Amino acid sequence: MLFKSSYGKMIQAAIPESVLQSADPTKTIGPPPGEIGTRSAFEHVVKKTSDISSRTPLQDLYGVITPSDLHYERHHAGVPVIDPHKYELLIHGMVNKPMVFTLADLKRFPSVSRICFLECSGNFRNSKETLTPQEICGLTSQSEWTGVMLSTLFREVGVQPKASWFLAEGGDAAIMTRSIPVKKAWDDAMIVYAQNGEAIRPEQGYPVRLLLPGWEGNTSVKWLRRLELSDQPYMTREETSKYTYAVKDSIRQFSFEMDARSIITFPAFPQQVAKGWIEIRGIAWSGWGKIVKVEISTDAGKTWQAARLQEPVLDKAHTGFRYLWQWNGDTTEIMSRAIDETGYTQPTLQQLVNARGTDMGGYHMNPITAWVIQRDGKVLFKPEKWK
Amino acid sequence: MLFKSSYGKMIQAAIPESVLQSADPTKTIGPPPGEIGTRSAFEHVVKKTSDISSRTPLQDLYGVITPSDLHYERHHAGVPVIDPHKYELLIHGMVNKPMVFTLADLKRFPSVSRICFLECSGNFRNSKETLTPQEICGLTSQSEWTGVMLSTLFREVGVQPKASWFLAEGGDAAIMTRSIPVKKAWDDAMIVYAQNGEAIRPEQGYPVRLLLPGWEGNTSVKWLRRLELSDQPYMTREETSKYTYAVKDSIRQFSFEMDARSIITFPAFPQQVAKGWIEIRGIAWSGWGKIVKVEISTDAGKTWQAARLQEPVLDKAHTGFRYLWQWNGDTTEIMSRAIDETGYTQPTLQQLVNARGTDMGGYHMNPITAWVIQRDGKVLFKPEKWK
Amino acid sequence: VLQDTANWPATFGLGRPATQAEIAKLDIDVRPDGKGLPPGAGDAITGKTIYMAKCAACHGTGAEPMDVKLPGPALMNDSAGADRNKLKTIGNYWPYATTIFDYVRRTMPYNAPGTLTDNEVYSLTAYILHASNIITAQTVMNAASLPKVTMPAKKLFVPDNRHAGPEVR
Amino acid sequence: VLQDTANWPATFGLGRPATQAEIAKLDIDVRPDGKGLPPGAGDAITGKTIYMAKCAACHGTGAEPMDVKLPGPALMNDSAGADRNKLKTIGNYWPYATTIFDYVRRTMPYNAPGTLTDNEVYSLTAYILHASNIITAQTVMNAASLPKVTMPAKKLFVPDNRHAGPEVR
Ligand code: HEC
Ligand code: HEC
Ligand SMILES: [Ca+2]
Ligand SMILES: [Ca+2]
Ligand SMILES: [Ca+2]
Ligand SMILES: [Ca+2]
Ligand SMILES: [Ca+2]
Ligand SMILES: [Ca+2]
Ligand SMILES: [Co+2]
Ligand SMILES: [Co+2]
Repeated sequence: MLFKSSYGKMIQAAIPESVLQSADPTKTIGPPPGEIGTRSAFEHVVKKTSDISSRTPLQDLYGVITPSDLHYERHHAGVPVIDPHKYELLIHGMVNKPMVFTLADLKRFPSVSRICFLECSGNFRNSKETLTPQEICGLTSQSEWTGVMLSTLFREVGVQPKASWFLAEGGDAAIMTRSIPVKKAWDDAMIVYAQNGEAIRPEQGYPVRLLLPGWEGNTSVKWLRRLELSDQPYMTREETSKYTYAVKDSIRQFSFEMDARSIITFPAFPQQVAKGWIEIRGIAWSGWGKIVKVEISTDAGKTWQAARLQEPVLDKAHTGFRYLWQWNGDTTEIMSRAIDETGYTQPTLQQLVNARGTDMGGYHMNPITAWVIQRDGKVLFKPEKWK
Repeated sequence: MLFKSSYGKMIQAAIPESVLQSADPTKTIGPPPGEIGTRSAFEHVVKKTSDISSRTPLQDLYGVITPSDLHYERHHAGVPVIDPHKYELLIHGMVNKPMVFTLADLKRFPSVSRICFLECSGNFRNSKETLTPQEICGLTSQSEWTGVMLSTLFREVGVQPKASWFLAEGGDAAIMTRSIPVKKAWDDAMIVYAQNGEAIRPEQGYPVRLLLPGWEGNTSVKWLRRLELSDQPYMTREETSKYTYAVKDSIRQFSFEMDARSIITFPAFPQQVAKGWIEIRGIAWSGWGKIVKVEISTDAGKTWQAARLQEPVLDKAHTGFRYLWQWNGDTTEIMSRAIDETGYTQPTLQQLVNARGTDMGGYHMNPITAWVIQRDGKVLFKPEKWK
Repeated sequence: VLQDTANWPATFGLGRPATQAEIAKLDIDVRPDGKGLPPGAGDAITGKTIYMAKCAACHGTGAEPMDVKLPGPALMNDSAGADRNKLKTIGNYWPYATTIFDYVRRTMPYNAPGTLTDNEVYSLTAYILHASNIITAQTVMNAASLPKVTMPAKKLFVPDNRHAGPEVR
Repeated sequence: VLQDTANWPATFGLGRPATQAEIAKLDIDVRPDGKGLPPGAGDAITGKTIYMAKCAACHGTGAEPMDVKLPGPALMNDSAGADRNKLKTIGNYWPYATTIFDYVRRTMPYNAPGTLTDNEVYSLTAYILHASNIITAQTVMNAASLPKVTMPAKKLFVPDNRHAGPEVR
């Protein structure tokens, strides 16, 4: 059956008739308190899947916490089943004491929680007008993560002064591996076992993953089983054949930080809006630090105004922004640009082309996203070609 | 079958053999990315239910966001099924323009998100040594809430100067009603439709609830259908027969704010710990504002040391605290006390008795919780009698 | 200040005016001053019959021993004399008689809320008040008389005297 | 600074020392300098037979037209000559030959990872390198020879030159 979403969009859905024809709720006793809460049968928010990933429905979310079961997924050999009672993390290589930690060991170390985003560096689609925020950049999500600082474990095993990189290895069928500079461990790397208040979900690395705040998602190796300290990178497939990109005549490698970016999630395709007051909403984030400003243009980039940021504004975190706008009913283009605490302003596609050449693409694309609002109120993505 | 939780506790569980005997995960391709994430089959964290409520498993959580499906429940006639497309909020009484808002209307107003706790004012159990944090005070949970400020709607309907109270009424089979001073609307009351990134869960008031940060949970009326402005309170059953308590020779009524409180969630019953370094962990909160300090005693209250607070410390929010302690193996008592920005220090039970008399109890109980650590490492709650 | 409304329009133009008819449909509350009480009337004698048929199964008749665990709380047994700290009932703990009408009409009987007529609710209220030794068996309860009933516990109720600051209260 | 470690003990006494045997079991990585390469050897001729049996179904033989959609990416067809921006293959895009050994051993064949012997992986690596016109059919790949293979794309790789600040790079 067809019905209207709470924003007014027509969507296809399968709600049981029994639910829709429910009796007057003031005259029917409902189910008693339960062991586990439920989701309303009227809500149909899901990830958009491909063979290798599934994307967070950014246009359907509120605030900045992504529900754990809507966190984007990218894996290379599916989601492994790992028994937490058999789980062990090995740390070895250029260390004084190679050690093995069980999950219970990891949970007993001094712990830290932080809210930060993860984003796949391949998070960019640009093909056609009928793309949703989810399709354009749904490979980013945010959680409150809890775990132990990697520096705490490195202190425990005694990392040797000459160790400059470490290999992080997963226990999935891809035995995923990435080389990470040791400096990130002293900065803010974490070994996390919890997400949004509970154990990490299997899709996000249960029982333990590496978390490198602000860095391309693939480096936060999931289902972590081993760390090896080394004096050089390992040049794994995921840091040579993948996660590298053409910059003019060279190939850029070890491009870790996610540059500042933002997206307007309302109004956005497939919404249809009416003339009058509209609160433009979206999220902005930067892998280099805090968002200090988000600017909005409602005239196709000619003029820009500051949006309101939702407190608390956190380091390397999705930050909500809002901008109150009165739409007069004429066709126009709306867009947002993020500015981070390093002074970086989210670029246009043309600025990226100027910096990287026309062969860029695939990874670390963060151009301003523009939405065209037509006279009928329909909102369409504005794809831009660059080669 | 019996097996060990990741903290070491023996618990009863029903994990399918197929999962436990899973093959080497590095040699088996797992399930591909999905529309909705899953929970590990090895995790068994649930709410503890009674006929009228279910309690958040505080001892099993990490960080300060409560997973939405583990949010505590207290309802008076079960969870109603409400069709969001038929949903309407009526605001009338002492207003210039009585109005009706659909859910889509509410979502179009300027929006706000905030992280804050909810707590039932009946959140206190004290009967025996074998109580978990969940049993002692699991009627508190925390979410990131999104909605519209009630002041925005009151501005829209034109609240009359003489209106000093409003009635909030739910659309469940209890048609729950509470009288609220209008001042709370100008302070920080919200009409919320989202929780932790998605639509509010049915158990928390889908599609719309009132949210009164810091106030006893019952006042944040769920499944909200109507607000009526008035020049006096309505003296509903929930503000006369319930949610009132003896204070010496009188009965205290309209006791809204939840006083500062804290609980150590690790180590706590039913944990067993070993000699050596222990990170004491817990949460602290106050309905009057921010937590500024949490103090820990490891010698039964003789001396107190400051715990570390997890940033960001938010207004009227569960705040994580941690304290590193070396346990020498002797029997002792550990306890925490919260101090909020108004200068209030969480009291002992005796201080509460002194202030309220021995007939107090049932509501707004926030005494310091003490855990006895026995020589064998077993941790027991320390119940205290007061009449 | 959670929102800066300086640049806001006078109205966002969302929502629609409520009609008197739709307000009347939902506006079922009753205040202590009697505002909200509907036409109709009832007395304790009629109320007792309804009570025995629709309420006693859960709340008891007021005659059984107190150690029988019933689905609903005791409403009036021993109430006027009982120790408030042991058993809170309408007679010893409820400050306003209007609350009985309001609560029973909106949510009782627990298993069939919204099924009582206004006259039935007046009669049940009269019965509970009478069984609690507050009114006589003959007193008719209606929109005029109910707000005038003075409840024994009324004088005990005081507004919260806690305030921001260090004091434990 | 996310944690103040001033009052921390020298060690928390958690975890246990790793034995050489358990390290060896997991330590399967291979570095560009050859560290981690196991004993054993293989050549392109042997590798071709294994490839046809275990890999070609997903990656193609290098002979089909490119418009057939296969489960795995093209590894070497046209690679040496192909435009890197149209088709990234081992011959035109991979900077280190050791990566082939490491990756294939840890995760291929996709549907049966961890089933290849070290000799098979050496042979497959030799075959892929030969089919990409990088080594001859006769060159034996082993722990000594593999790190010495120079990959055509090596010279193109540069470390990230972005840094904190306003510049778009
Ligand atoms: C099926 C069981 C059931 C029936 C039948 C029932 N009740 Fe109740 N009643 C309850 C329960 C359970 C509560 C407590 C509800 C709560 O706390 O939310 C209650 C609460 C009450 C209260 C409030 C008591 C207090 O101390 O706060 C009153 C008054 C009441 N009922 C009156 C009635 C009347 C009058 C009838 C008949 C018309 C009735 N009940 C029929 C179960 C029942
Ligand atoms: C059942 C299908 C399948 C089989 C059989 C298979 N592969 Fe793969 N192969 C894949 C897929 C799918 C990928 C991409 C995986 C990814 O990106 O995570 C891949 C990736 C690769 C890559 C990396 C390519 C690149 O450009 O990064 C190499 C090298 C490779 N396979 C070699 C082999 C070899 C050698 C064999 C045989 C021993 C083999 N594969 C068997 C499906 C297969
Ligand atoms: Ca793979
Ligand atoms: Ca009820
Ligand atoms: Ca107060
Ligand atoms: Ca009214
Ligand atoms: Ca190694
Ligand atoms: Ca860098
Ligand atoms: Co990625
Ligand atoms: Co409550």
